[in-house]
This record gives sequence, structure tokens and C-alpha cells, in this order.
Amino acid sequence: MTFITVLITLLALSVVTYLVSLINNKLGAYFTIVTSLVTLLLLFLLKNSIGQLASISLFTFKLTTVGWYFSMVMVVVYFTSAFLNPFWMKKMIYPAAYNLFYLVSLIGTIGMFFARDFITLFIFWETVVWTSTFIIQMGKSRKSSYVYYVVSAIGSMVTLFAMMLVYQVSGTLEISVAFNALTGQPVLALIVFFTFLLAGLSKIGIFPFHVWLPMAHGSAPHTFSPVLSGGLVKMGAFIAYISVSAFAAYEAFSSSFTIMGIPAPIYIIMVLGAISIVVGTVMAIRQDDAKKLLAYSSVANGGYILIGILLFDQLAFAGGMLHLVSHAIASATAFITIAIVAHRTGTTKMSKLGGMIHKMPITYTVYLIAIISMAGIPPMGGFVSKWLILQGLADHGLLFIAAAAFFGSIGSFMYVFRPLSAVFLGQLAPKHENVKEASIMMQIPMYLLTIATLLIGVFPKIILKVIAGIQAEAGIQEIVMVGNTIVVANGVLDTFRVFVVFGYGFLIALVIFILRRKSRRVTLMDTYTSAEFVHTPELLHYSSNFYAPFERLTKKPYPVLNLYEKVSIKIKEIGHMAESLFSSPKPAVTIFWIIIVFAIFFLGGVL
Amino acid sequence: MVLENQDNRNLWEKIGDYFSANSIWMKWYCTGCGAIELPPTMTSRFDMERLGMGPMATPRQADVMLITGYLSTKTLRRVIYSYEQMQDPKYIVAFGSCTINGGVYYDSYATINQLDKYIPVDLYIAGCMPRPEAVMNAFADLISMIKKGQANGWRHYQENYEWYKKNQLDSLEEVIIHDEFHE
Amino acid sequence: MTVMNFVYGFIILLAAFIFQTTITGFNRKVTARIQKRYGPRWYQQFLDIFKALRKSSITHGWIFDFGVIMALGGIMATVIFIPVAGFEAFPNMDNVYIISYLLAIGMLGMAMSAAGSGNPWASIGVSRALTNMLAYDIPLMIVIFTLIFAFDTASVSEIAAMQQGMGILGWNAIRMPLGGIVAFIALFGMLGKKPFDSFIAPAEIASGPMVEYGGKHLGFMFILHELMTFIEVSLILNLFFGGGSSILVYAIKYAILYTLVNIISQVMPRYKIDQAVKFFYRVPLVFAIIQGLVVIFLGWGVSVWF
Amino acid sequence: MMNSMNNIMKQVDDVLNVLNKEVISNRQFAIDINKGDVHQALTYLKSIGFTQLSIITCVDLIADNKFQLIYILNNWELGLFVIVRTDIDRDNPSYVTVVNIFPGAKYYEREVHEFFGVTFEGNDSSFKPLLLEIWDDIPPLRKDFDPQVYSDRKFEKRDSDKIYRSKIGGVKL
Amino acid sequence: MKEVKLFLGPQHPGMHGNYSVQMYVDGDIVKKARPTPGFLHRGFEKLMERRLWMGNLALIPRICVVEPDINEMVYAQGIEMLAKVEIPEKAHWIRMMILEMARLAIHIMGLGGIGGPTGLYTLTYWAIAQRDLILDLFEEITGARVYHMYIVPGGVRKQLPDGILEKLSELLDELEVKIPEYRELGLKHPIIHKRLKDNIMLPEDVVWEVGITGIGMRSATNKEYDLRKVQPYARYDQVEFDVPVANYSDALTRVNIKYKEIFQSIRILRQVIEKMPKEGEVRTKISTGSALRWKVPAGMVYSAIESSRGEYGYFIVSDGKEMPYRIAVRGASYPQGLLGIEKYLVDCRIDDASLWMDTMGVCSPEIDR
Repeated sequence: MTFITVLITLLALSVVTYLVSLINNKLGAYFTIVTSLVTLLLLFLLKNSIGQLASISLFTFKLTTVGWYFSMVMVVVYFTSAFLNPFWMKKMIYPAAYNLFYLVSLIGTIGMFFARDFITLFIFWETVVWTSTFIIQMGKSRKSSYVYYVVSAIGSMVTLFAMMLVYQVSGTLEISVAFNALTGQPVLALIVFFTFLLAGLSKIGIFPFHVWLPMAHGSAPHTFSPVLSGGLVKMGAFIAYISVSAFAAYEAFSSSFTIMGIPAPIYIIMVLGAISIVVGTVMAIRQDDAKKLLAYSSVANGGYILIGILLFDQLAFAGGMLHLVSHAIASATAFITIAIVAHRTGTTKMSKLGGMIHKMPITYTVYLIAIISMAGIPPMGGFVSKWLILQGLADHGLLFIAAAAFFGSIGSFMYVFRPLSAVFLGQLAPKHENVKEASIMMQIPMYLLTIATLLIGVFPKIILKVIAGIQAEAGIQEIVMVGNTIVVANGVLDTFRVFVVFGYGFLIALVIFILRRKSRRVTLMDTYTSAEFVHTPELLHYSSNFYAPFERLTKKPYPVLNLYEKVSIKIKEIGHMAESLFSSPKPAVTIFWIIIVFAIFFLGGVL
Repeated sequence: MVLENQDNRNLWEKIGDYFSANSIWMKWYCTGCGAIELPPTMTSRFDMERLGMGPMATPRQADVMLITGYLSTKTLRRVIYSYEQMQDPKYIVAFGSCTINGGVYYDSYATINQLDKYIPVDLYIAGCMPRPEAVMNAFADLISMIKKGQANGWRHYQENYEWYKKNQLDSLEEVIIHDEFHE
Repeated sequence: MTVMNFVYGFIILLAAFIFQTTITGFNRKVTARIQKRYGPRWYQQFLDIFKALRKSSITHGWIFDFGVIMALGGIMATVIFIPVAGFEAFPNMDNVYIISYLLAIGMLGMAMSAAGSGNPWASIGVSRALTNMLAYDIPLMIVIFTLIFAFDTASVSEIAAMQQGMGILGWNAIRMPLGGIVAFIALFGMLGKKPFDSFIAPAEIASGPMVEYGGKHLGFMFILHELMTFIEVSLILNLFFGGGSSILVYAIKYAILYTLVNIISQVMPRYKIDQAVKFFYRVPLVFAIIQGLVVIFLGWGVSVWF
Repeated sequence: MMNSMNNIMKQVDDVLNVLNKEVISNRQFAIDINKGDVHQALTYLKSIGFTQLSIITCVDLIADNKFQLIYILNNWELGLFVIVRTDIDRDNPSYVTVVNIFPGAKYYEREVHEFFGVTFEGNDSSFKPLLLEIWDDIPPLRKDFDPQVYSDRKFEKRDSDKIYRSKIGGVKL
Repeated sequence: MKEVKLFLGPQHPGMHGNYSVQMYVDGDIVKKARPTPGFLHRGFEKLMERRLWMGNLALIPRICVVEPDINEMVYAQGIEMLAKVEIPEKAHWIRMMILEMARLAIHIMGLGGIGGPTGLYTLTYWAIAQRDLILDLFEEITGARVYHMYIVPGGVRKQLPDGILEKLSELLDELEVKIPEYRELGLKHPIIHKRLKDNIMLPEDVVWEVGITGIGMRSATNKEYDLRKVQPYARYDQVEFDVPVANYSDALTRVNIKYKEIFQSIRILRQVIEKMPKEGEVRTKISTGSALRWKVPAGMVYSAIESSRGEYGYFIVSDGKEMPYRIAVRGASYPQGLLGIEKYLVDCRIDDASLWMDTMGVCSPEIDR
């Protein structure tokens, strides 16, 4: 089976889905599930034909391990999130269009990951940007989709510029070859490196391009947020990967100033990654909206992935690639659970929720496992990847970046706990007395993703084998696994054993617990209130400003946001000025301006 | 003096009572003026911790509740609520004459006269107010009572719950009041 | 991984519990003497724990129970990984990151169960505890990172072994004095000793996360606290104070370190939580970074002095 | 000291419509004021240095069927107390608040309302209970309220003739 | 923003005494505070109308538990003003001694009390054990540790025991050494400074608005507003002492003033020991016949003295019968404990709420009565 067949099949299926959706949108939504499942299966089959070249009209593709890896992550996220689509069809303004865009963006990502030349890469990239822009504005706010589009467009335009620059120098569009022409031209290489990376950075939401992410993720339709955060953000990681592998940044800058063995340009990008870890963490802690909180956590985790991939070595690279998967899964899970809570209660504001565990225990458990992974606590997937990154950083001695990584990883503990406590735990408000658990259909993706998280956490081998393949493809040292043990220069990790010992400890605790007298169940309101009486559950639910003292410490608005605001105000002002100049109520003024403009054109032509 | 000499406890209960006797945590609740003698009892001079006693912040953690003197009806509601939140086995030590028969406030419209109608009292300390020495002595008595399995107020409360509830409601009308009286 | 590993693990657990509880009891006596009083019996802490386990208890729903079990389970697993004077139940599992992140599962379980009680005081306590963790962990992790870089291993037992043989001069706390200071200060934060105990401050938030625990849950919390103390002191002891060449040396060093922390904490009032964060980010963080830079760029204190 | 007090008293007498004045000690005097003039009096006294309101209370003159409201002001500079008294009707006890002059009066008035049933217009919070909870009788500090009767009705008494033997612990008292 | 209702008290370790503050909290800032008094309400004012004039002596110390002697003094002084009784010279000095000892005891307890909310328990333990030595002296003088019933209308109940002045003098020597040690441990501790300094402010206009007296007033106004100076009672006009004042009232200033007042009390006590008449009666006979059946002349009086928390007063009305007609008690902490909490605990952090209660000097029994 060739890649082109797959692509055409999927396109055909998405058109079918659109047509079905026009007739019955709910059925169409089920079609999205089927189509993404088909995609998943087809992709899985494609694993055997890695190395295959394919082309259709001006698009050329190459099946690479890394492309396969990225697209698998993407499809898994799309597939699982698709299970939510049927439940949101009623709320959509254009359900049929939503279904179409959902699938087209999926195809776009796949095409992009397998692209062999710049044009293919760019066009498929743009497909994803456009479709997702349309989807985002079906959500809460239009403004966020503008911001999303503007940031994406700036990124892609600048990247396009870099591609053209490379084309001018090398005369070829093929990604793997074109960059070779840059050797020996350090200044040009520098320009290309930064401009090319820009699209990636803006997509993964690295500081200072992170502003769009919480806006878009926070206000996108609940069904699309998991895709955005779990999937689309990772497109940026792919660009980062190209910049270190095909572009061979380490060799290109080998003569430049190095910091701890890292060339300065790469180090700068890594520092940006580190900053986004800190900024993302601090901002996530401050949020009240659960979706925005998770979106900021995506910013922070994007920093980890970027740092890991940019280090491009045996350890941290594997960590970055693994983190891509574990974070994609964990954050998709978290967004899905929040989406389900929003579906049942109608809000994602944490201060308005509470006590959901008594109504949705399964959703709670799923969210719990997702955040354990997100916070990087064993025995879940997030721990392995963070461990690899931290070990890699220690190997290189990158102190400041490691400091940011530690901050992010302990800070993540704070922000992931916040929704846990405010949404699921605490007092149940009487108005939520009739909330029901997620339906079976919604539970399916949660189960799938949870099992995946656990599997990665306990048997990271499954993924690490593929990553070793990528590392082989990229020509760096492969990650070594002995049995279940990851063996690296400065440490070993046997996740299976950690899991077993944790289970052992848990068992001992459980036995002691069961041996003791059974506890009496009391209501939530029968609690310590300094012996005073209170009868309003909402008044006992501590959820808003959860980390008030910490929030106060980080209260000062950081300058970049201000800058953005100022720029946007200035642009608006210029726009108003132009408007006032040209659309004056007096026709004479308008005519005057038209004459001036014509005069300039005329003069320009003459001269 | 002792009414119940028969000891029905099994070995585990005896061991449990040994632990309970030697580690008594009191609830941090100054219900009345006798509480002014608690700081000296707790601190360096008399050092309650010698007996394994210490203050604890909340009713769930505490073993013993000290009713340090007179109880106004307003406090009694909190005391009952707070007592019911404590975990078994739990004990009550009542300080001073006010808890026994009302003391100097025998004709007050705000204070109750006889505490053991409302909650089971394991031990009374006479005096107004009991000196730290008396308090320490009472604690020692309480310890020996627990060791012998005689401090069974909590069991008595469970068994005669209706009787206690009736008395409480007679005097208080409502134990867990519902009007948010300050707002 | 044989049955013997699990048996050893259980032995370590039991020994750690008995040892630490005794030390705690001893320190309660020390505290009492500082406060000019006689103090409780040395085995008082055992009595307290068993008493708590003996009492009846209440539950606020399954998460209230599950959180406690998960916390104790996670902490027990961590204890099993701690190398004591070269003795390990599971060889090669004493990675610093595993220990410090597995410790977090205990915190998470506790936080979850506390918040699950629906009590606002508990939630405030949890929020403070997590903030406190963010405060002390960054400087400490940076110093530990420096150690890993310097010794090129993340294994606690190997780092401990490398400090032995030179007497006191071999200790990392002496070779890297700033790092040693940071670790010692961070130990206060880890143990929740004053001045960094605002998350259980009774006068402010009525003992914070513990408000709703009674009976066996409270007993679990106490056991958890003892084991957690064991982990934290052991970690610092192994990483910075040379571990121990034999169990006896280890125990003596351990007792001295813990008692020292306790004595100092008895004459400290407590910081508010944001003051604690400010403090940690002002002094220890700077120390940690300086120490890190010195080790990474100058290489001082790695093999021997300078 | 007596001089300054005499001066003050004279001033007060000149400005205010004082019904009756009484020297209690060399640092304390009392004036009786008409019901309508109290606000003026308090404002004036505050302006001449009686800046602190020590207490507002009430005396139940049941024989005259009156409540006497007492305002005690303190002059810290001179060390003088003045007691301002005014009579109000006992059957329909109602008065106007002085919170606008002395903000501290808020809770004193609330207490007077609770204990005597005097209502204070303009002080809405004064209608809420303060010290008592679920009170079901006439205000307790009125002279016609007998606490003994109330106590006998509400609270059980220990039978003091018998030697009490505790049913629970067996401790003899 | 969503608010959470927290209760500081009655059963809360941060609350000394049986008192409750309902706090509506957003994050960790108090947005609304409502004091809930009345847990210790015993109806004293009613009970006193039902007791004989002398019988009330058993009742009054119990109004304020931590500092009972002021009640006796203020009651005795009020009756003496009504009945126009002159009491012996020595009784004045003994009363002064008792009052200052009581002030010492409560200030030492307050100084140690700072250790409670800030977590410096060692200070609390030391200070309270120190206070116990003063209570021992009380016991020797009056026969009781806490409720002395020693100051009675007409003087004091009995003569001082022999050698008590020497013992007092020794105790003062010890205190002069020990109290600075507590200062070293507590008030000079940098962390205590961090927590108390520029925190829990009490501006001057708030003092006048709410009516706060005592240390709060003096620390904000920079004036010697102390009834011992302004309206000297007993023999305060014959001893030298300073009233510590300040014009910037944060928590630390107020605690420091408390610390300085301890030394002023010691100074007064030393003068008392020196100047007290060695011989003489301590009690005048106030009535013919049984003292219990004594009828105080009709009249009304407001008797006030300076307690450790400010102006403490009784308003006594007598109708010439065997029992008082009406007694109203002005608790010294009434203003700050009710209106002060309602208006100015707002915007305070929950970390500081307990410290607020402590340094403002809120004492529940005298508010509830």
C-alpha cells in the first residue's frame, strides 16, 4: 500500500463524512471517529513501508520513522478526541463544516510530517492552520481565532522566507538536501535557523509567542481543545526536529561560540524554552479557568519538549521525544475530562465547580492519572520522559535550564492539583446535585488514553524502541534498554520495578488499612468548622485564588504582554487615523487624498 | 466507690485502652474560665506532656474534651456538635462547680446547671477554678480509669442517645441552629 | 527481583519506622528540655501512633481513604529504595530523581485526601504545602543536579560511597560548603520544621491538611510523617554528609543531624508562606546557583578540594 | 482639676438645654438632657474634647415606667467623664441612633436592644441578636424578667439533697 | 470573586478564649469579618442585680478571667465613690501593688502569647512558667491563684503576710533578668520582625472612630492616654512612672510597648515596696451591722481604671437598697473586639488574623460578660 492511496482514501472519507454530516450531523460525527480509526490502522500498516518515496502532482513525500512517530501521536489524539464530537454537534453552528475541518486538519498534519520538500511541508502546514482557525472560532470567542491566525501566519510567512532563502542558495526544495548548501555560510545559516524555527516556536507556544495558546485553547470548542493541545502543538516540535536533524544545527554552528558544548544559537532557543517553562508554570498557577490552566501547562511542557529535542543526543532527545507522546496523551486526557465536566455542568471555571468526584468518579480517576503523568510522578508516562530530560541536562551541566526544568516540574504539581481540588474534590454545590457520570461513549477515549499513559509509564520500551529508530535515522547514539531498564551514562531506571515496588507499598498500606476498624461514612458538610454551624456547601469550598500568596508574589505583569498590548493599541490607532483620513464625511477631503495618492503613483511611475 | 467491677474487655481492648490511656490528646477548646489554668498545666511548670497529653487542634484528632467551666447555651450547642465530631473512644472532663450544679451562676438565664444531662461526663474536677495540681491529678485519675476500662461515657452516650437528645432539645430547642444569626 | 528483595524491603520499612519513631520520641524530650520541662516518655510517639490506629474513624468518601493509602503506599515504596549504609533492598534503584519524585506521590495522596474532605482549612493547608515545596525544592534540586554533574551518577548510594574514606573532609557539605548550607536549610523545609511549617500552623489554619483526620487516618498520617522524615533526612545525609560506612555510624549521624534540625527549629517562629518562598529564592537559591557554577565551570570540590 | 470641670460644666450649661446636672466626683458629672437634644449635646461635647464614647447603656426605671439611656463620654485631655442621661418611654422603647456621631456606638446600641428591647432608628444592625441565641422571652435585663424562673424552666437542676453517684464512671461527687 | 466562610473560633487554636470571628475569605484575604460574641455570656449584669453588694464580690472577678483584679478594684472604687468612704492609706498602696502585679502577669502572658500565633512555642512555655511565679505570690497574699477577691469596698480583705515584700522584690530582680531574655528570643528575632513589622496597622483615626483605648490608643496617638496618669486613682499620683507611647502603631510597636510597660510596672512595684506604710489598717469599717446587709446610698457613678487593655469601667446605679439597681460593665476590649473586627480585620490575611486578635488585645469574657 502506498502513501498516496492512504492520503486519497482519507480525503475521500472526509468528503463522505461531510456529505453525511449535511444530512445528519450526529452520524457525521460518528464518521469522524471511524475515519480517524481508519487513519490509525492505515498508518499502522504503513510502518512496514518506511523509506518509501511517493509523489502526487507537485507534492512529494518520504515515509520516515520520525514522520510516522509524529503522525501516530497526532492520529491517536484525533481518534480519541473524536469520541466527544457527537455530543457537541448540537452546540456547533456549522456541524458539517466542523467535521470536515476536523478530518482535513488531520490529513494536513499527516501530509506535513511525511513531506519531502518545502512546498509540501508549507502547504500542508497551512492547511492545518487554516482549518484549525475555522474550528477555533466556532468556540467561545472570535478574537482568539484572529490571534491564533495572526501568530501562525507570521510564523509561517517567516518560515516561508527561510525556505525561499535556502532554495535560492541550494537550488533544491528537498528538505534533507537543501540545507547542505548552507555549510560554510555561518551568517546565512544563522538567519535561516532562526527564521525557519520561528513557525515551530510559534506553534509550540514558546515564549514570547505563547500568548495565542491559552487564548485559542481556552476558547476553542471543548472537543477541539484536546486536539490543539495534545496534537497540533507538537507540529512545532517537528520543525524543531528538522532544524536539528536535516538542518544539522550542531554542525552548522560548530564554529560559533558554545556554552557548555551547546552552540550559542541553539542555546538561545533552549533558554527561550526554559523561559516558557517558567512563564507557563507561573501563569498556569494563576488561572481560574481549567482549560486555560491546562493550556498554559502546554506552554510549559512545550518548553521541555523543545529543550529535549534541541539537545539532540542520546538522552535528552529521547526524553523530549517521549515527552511529546506522554504529554500529548496526558494533556488530551485532561482536556477531555474537563470537556466532559463542562458538558455536564456547563462551565470550566474552577471557582464555580466542586465535589464532582461524588458524581463522576471515573472521570476523576482518569484525570488523576493524567495529572500524575503531567506532573512527572512515577509510575506514569510523564516521569520517564522528565527523568530522561533531567538526566540529559545533568549530563551536559546546563544549570540554568535545569533550574527552569525543576521549577516547571514542581510547579506543575501545583497547577495540576488545582483543578483536581477545585473541580473534583471539595464540597459539591447543590446545583450540581443531579450531574451524571460521563456516558459510555465518552468513557472509551478516557480508558484508552489512561491505559496508554500507564503503559508508557511502566513499559516505556514500547515507545523508546521507536525513538531509538529515530535516533538511528538521525545518526545519533541510540537509547539503550536492557530488559525493562533504561541504562544511561549517569543513571539507570527500571520503571517496571518502580511500579511493582509502589504496588508493594500500596498493598502493605491497604492491608493495614483494611485490618483496622471500618470507618463511618459522614457527609461532606459534617466537617471541622471550628465548632460553628454552616449550612451552605459553596461557602466551604475553597477554590478561587487557591495559591493566593504565590500569586501575589508573581503579580507584576510581565513586560512582554504589555508590549503586545501597546503594539495592538498603536496599530489600532494607525488604523483609526487612516480611516479618519479617508472616510471623512466631507467629499472634498476624500477627493484630495485620492488626488495625492494618484499623484504619488504617477510620480513614482515617471521617476 | 466503683460501681462496675466486672471487666468484660478482651485482650485487644485492654491493649487498646493501654494506648488510649497513655496518649491523651485534648481538644483545643477553652469553653470557660477554667481554661486560664490550662496554660500553666500545659507549659513548663506542670508539663502535661509528661502524662502523654497534648493539645490538638480539631475534634477529629482529639480524645478528651475539657469543659472548662460554665457553659452558656450558645456554647453548649457547639460543645455537643464538636463532641459528636470526636472519634471513639472519647472522654469528657468537666472543670469546676459550674458544670456540676451551676456554681455561682445557678440562677443565670444563659448558663446550664448540670452538664451530665446533655453530654456524658467521665470525670468532674471540683473547685472554682481547679488549680493546675488538681487538673493534673484529675488527668492521672482519668488515665487510671481508662486503663481499668471505666471511662465509658462515650458508650453511654451511644446507648442512651435518645435520652441525651431529649434533654438537649428541651433546654436548647435546636442544637444545630439553622439561622445565620449574624447575617 | 526475587522474594528476598521484598523481604529486605519490608525489613527496611520496619527498621526505618522503629528507628525514626524512636528518634522522634527522643527529640520530643529534647524539645521539652529546651522549653524547660520534663517531657514525655521516649516511646511516647509509638503510643500516639498506636492509639490513633486504635480509635474509630470517619470517612468523607472513597477518595479520603484512597488518598491516605496511596500516600502511605508511595512513601513506603520510597523508603524501600533508600540506601542505608550501602544496604539496598532493590539494587540500582536508588536514583535521586526516583526518590524525590516518588516522594511526591505521597504528597499528592495526602493533598488529595485532605482536599477530598471538603474542608477549607485543609485546602488552604494543601495550597501552602505545595507552595512550600516549590520554595525549598528548587535550590535543593539545583544542588543535587550539581552533584549529579560532578560525580556523573544519579545513584544515591554511589554518591554516598564517594564521600567516604576521607573522614569529614570528604563530605559534600564540606567540599561544597554553599551546597551543604542549602541542603541543610532545605531540610527544614522538607521536614516541615519551623520556620517553614506554615502549612500546618495550628494558630492560623488549625493544623491545615490534618484537620479532618482522626483514628486510623491520623495514625496513617503519623506513620507517613515518620517515614517521610526518614526519607528526607536519609537523602540529605547520604548526599551531603557522607552517608554511613556502617549501620551504626549511619544511625549516629542520622540522630545528630535530625536533633540539630529539631533544636534549631525550636527557637524559630514560622514564616508566612510567601515570606518562606521569598527567603528560599533570595538566599538558598543564590547559594545553590553559585555552587553550581563553581562546580561546573571551576570544578572545585569535585574530586577533592579545588 | 475641679476648676476645669466647673468650667466645662458651665460651658455645657450655657450651650445646652440641661434639665438637671449632678456632680458625682471631682472628675465626673452627669447631665440630664431632653430626649430630643441628645444628638446636639453629644455633638457639642465631642467638639469640646469628649472625643471618646465609653459606653452606652440603659437603666430600667420600672417604677417610673421609663428607660433611662446613659451615654458616658471620656475627655482624655482633661481626664473627665460626663454621663449624659435621657429618659424614653418604656412601653414603646425607641430612640434614634448616635452612630453618625460616634461610630463605636453601633454595638452598644445593638446590645441595649438585645437586653432592653430599645430599638434604635438608623442602626439596622441593632435589630440582630448579639450575645444571645434563640432567645424566647422578654429582654433579659428588664426588671420584670426573673432569671431564676427562666433557669428553672429551661435547665434541669441537680438534686442537691442526694449524694450524687455518677452513673457512668462511678466517681463520687 | 467567590468567597469562602472560615470560622476563627470558637474551637480554633488561633483563638484564645471562647470567641468566634466569621471570616469571609477570598484567597487568603479576609473580605468580610463578623464577630460572634456571646459564648461566655453568663448574664453578669442581671446576676449582680440579684446579689447583695458584698455578695457580688464573689461574682465580679469572673468577668475578666485573665485579669480579675481590675474588676475588684473598679467595683470597690465605684462603691466607695457612691458611699463616700475613705479607705486607709496602706490599702491604697496594697491595691496598687496587686493591680501592678496583675498587670505584670498579664503582660508577661501576652508577651509569651506572641509565640502562639507565630509558632515560637518556646517563648510561650518560658513566659507562662514565669507568670506562674507571680501567681504564687498572689496565692500567698490572697489565698488564691486566679480569683483573689482581695480588693473589697473599704480597703483590702486582709493584711499582707510577713516577708512578702522581700519575696516580691526578689521576684522583680529575677524578672528584670528574665524578661530581656524573652525579648532576645522573641521580639528581636528577625522572623518575628518580619511578621509583625508594618503589619496589622492601627491608624490614629481608627482609634478615635472605634474607641480603642489602652496600648492601641497610646501606640497610635503618641499621647500618654493612661487613666493612671490622666485620672490617677489609688496612689498612682505618688509614684513615678512613664507611659510608653508611639506614633506609629503596627503589631511590633504594640508588643514593644507591652514589653516596656512590664518594666514600668516593675518600677512602680519597687516604689510601692519602698513607699508603702509599714503599719496601719488595711480596711475601714464601711457599715454598722452586718456588711452583707449594707445599703449603699442611692446614686449613680461611673468608675473606671486602666486595665492592661485600656479603660475598664463599671457604671453603677444604686437605689439605696441591699442590692445594686443596675451595673453595666464596659469591657476594655469591647470596641476592638466588635466594631474593630468588623471594620478592620478586613483586608487582613488569614495568617495574621490570630495575631490581630492577639496584638489588639481582644479578651472574650469581658465582651460577653
